Amino acid sequence: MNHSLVNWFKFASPASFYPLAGRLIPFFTAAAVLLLAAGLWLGLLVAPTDAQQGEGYRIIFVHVPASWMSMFIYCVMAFWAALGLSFNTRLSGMMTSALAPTGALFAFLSLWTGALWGKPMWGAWWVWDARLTSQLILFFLYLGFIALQAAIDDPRRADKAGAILALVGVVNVPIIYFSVQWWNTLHQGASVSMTKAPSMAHTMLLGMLLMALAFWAYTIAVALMRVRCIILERELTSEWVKKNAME
Amino acid sequence: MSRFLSPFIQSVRRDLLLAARHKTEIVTALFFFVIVVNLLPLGIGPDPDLLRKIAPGALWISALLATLLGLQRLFAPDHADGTLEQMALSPQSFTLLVAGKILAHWLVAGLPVVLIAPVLGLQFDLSGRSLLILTVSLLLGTPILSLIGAVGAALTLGVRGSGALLSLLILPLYIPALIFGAGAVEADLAGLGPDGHLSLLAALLVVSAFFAPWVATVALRVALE
Amino acid sequence: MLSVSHLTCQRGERVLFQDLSFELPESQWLQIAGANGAGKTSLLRILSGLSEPVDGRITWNGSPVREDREAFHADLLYLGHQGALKEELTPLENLTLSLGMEGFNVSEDAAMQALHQFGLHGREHLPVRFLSAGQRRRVLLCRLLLRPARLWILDEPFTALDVHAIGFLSRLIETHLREGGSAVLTSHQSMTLPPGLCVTL
Amino acid sequence: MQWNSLSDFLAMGGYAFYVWGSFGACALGMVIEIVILKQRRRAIMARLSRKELSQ
Repeated sequence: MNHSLVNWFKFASPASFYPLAGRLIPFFTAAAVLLLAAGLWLGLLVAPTDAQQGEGYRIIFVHVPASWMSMFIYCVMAFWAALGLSFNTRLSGMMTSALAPTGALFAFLSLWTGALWGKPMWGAWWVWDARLTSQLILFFLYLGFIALQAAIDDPRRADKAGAILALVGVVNVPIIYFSVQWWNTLHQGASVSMTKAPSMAHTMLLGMLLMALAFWAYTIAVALMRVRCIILERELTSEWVKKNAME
Repeated sequence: MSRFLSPFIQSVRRDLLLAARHKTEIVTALFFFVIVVNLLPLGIGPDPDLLRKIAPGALWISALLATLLGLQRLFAPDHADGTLEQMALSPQSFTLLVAGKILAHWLVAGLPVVLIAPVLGLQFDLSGRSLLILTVSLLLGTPILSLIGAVGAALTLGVRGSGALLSLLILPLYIPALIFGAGAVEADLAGLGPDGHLSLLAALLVVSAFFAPWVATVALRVALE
Repeated sequence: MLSVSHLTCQRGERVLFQDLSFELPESQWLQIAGANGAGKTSLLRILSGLSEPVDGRITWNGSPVREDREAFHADLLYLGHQGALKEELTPLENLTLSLGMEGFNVSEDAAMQALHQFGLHGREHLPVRFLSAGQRRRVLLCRLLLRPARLWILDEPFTALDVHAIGFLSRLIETHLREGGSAVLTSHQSMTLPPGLCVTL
Repeated sequence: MQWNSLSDFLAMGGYAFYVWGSFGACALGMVIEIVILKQRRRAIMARLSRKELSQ
């Protein structure tokens, strides 16, 4: 085993990751606050009114970043899950479960803001479009993951079962998306063309990007906070917790 | 080759023999399927045009629910009496034994549904051609339900409230099979031909037959720890 | 040879045993002693490769048991304290089917003979749910006669057996040891076996 | 700056309910998540100090 691998495994142990996470949280929190302020300022105050959608389009500044994050977080969970199953590191499972509630929150927010956007623009809270449907299913996958982990008492088993489910889910999401799209073209239901994005002004694009980065920093900060809680809960009896955790 | 397959065949034989000693369970699942299918016209109305339209979806969703009913008992009894442990300790491939159990589950829970579906299709006034396509889609699709369901059954084995949890985990994963299966008949009626849907369903079957027993085995080993 | 080094087992927040090491050479048997809840069954499940220890290594003839499972399981016969019998099937069906799934095709005659040796005349075709606890145990123990294995791991093998069956089983274990096999047992009964190794948890 | 007055800004060109409903839900969701996490941490710390005292 070479030196860098040893080093890596050192940080993969909960005891050494706990203080590292503690040092990273303020950094990501500050980043989230600054980016959020800049993104909101650009999105709500500076960006021009859209020619077709008026001011209603401003929902895009939370809707699109929330949707991106919900999908991205599931992929990150699958990454940790694969790592946990192949190297049997305890931290991976904790990271997977730390990310899930935030991912579920973003999936829910994406649906919620999507409905609020859809009502004034298409005249319906919900249409059976491929993206909306897959997003809803992604939300169900998050709920399933959280429910499965909550139902299993032994943390090691909960981690492994959750990891398997996350990997099965990540393989299935594209298949589900494809099948719903296929279904949609056959039925020619609500003809909503979301691909035809209004030619976006640079300020809009920049605003959206800043909001996405803000959500990203927020996710990292919150996930680190949660993983610290999970580490403490699981290792409450160990020596290092007694010595070091009570700052 | 036969030596390699013999544990698989023994596993199928054992589960079929056990099912034969529990005839009521098979009949209950089948009866559940028939009742759910028959409830739909009562809830929606007897308009033949409407019924013809919803028939594939109705039969497919009922098949999905009927499969779910049997899945909870796929591994649970073997887990409870310790025989699953013995299978996990077999010098033969545990995955093959699990695959055998899944096949047996389909033969007991899926195949009867496929066989009775054309009769129920008649109640929905489907044409002969639609009936044939529907039956083929169920024949290709119900094994997928057993295969993916086995992963869920293995993940929730011995867990509190496993029944409801199993539905929550598995039903979203059933969506592609439902769409391609029920869609085949509608595509045919729309003049597109059922081939596209049926070949996608077949592809889904091949992929899940390849991966699902293996994933279920990994999940079972986790559950046995 | 089964060799165990620095084994640690944890259930929930409680550590059951720590840094356990021993070796079990051929023709030897090992008794695992300990109070209720000390982790005897957990240890057996770890030795068989069913559970994973928190820490430590188990090797069989030099290779880790959870890596080449199938090779290890070919040498292993594990009887847990659960019945591992199907209530709906007869003893004969139970034996032939479960051994068949493990790749040992046992003829009905051989299975019948094993059942007779364990004193189960006339019960061969009765569903297992009609048998008493001791009789079920004996059906399970017939596997010792029918399935060749070099390492036996038996959890409380003498429970529910009468004097005759205990004697028969003890002789069976002795023969197994003489032929170069090895065995790991947990038991509360006083045993009539030749002296073996002992690990107390 | 796009807006002439605060009331203009709040009205969002007639889309106030939809726009503020979206932004509000996001803010609420994030604040609730953080509050829950803080409470969880406080509960763990309380458990830890109880342990400390009992020893």
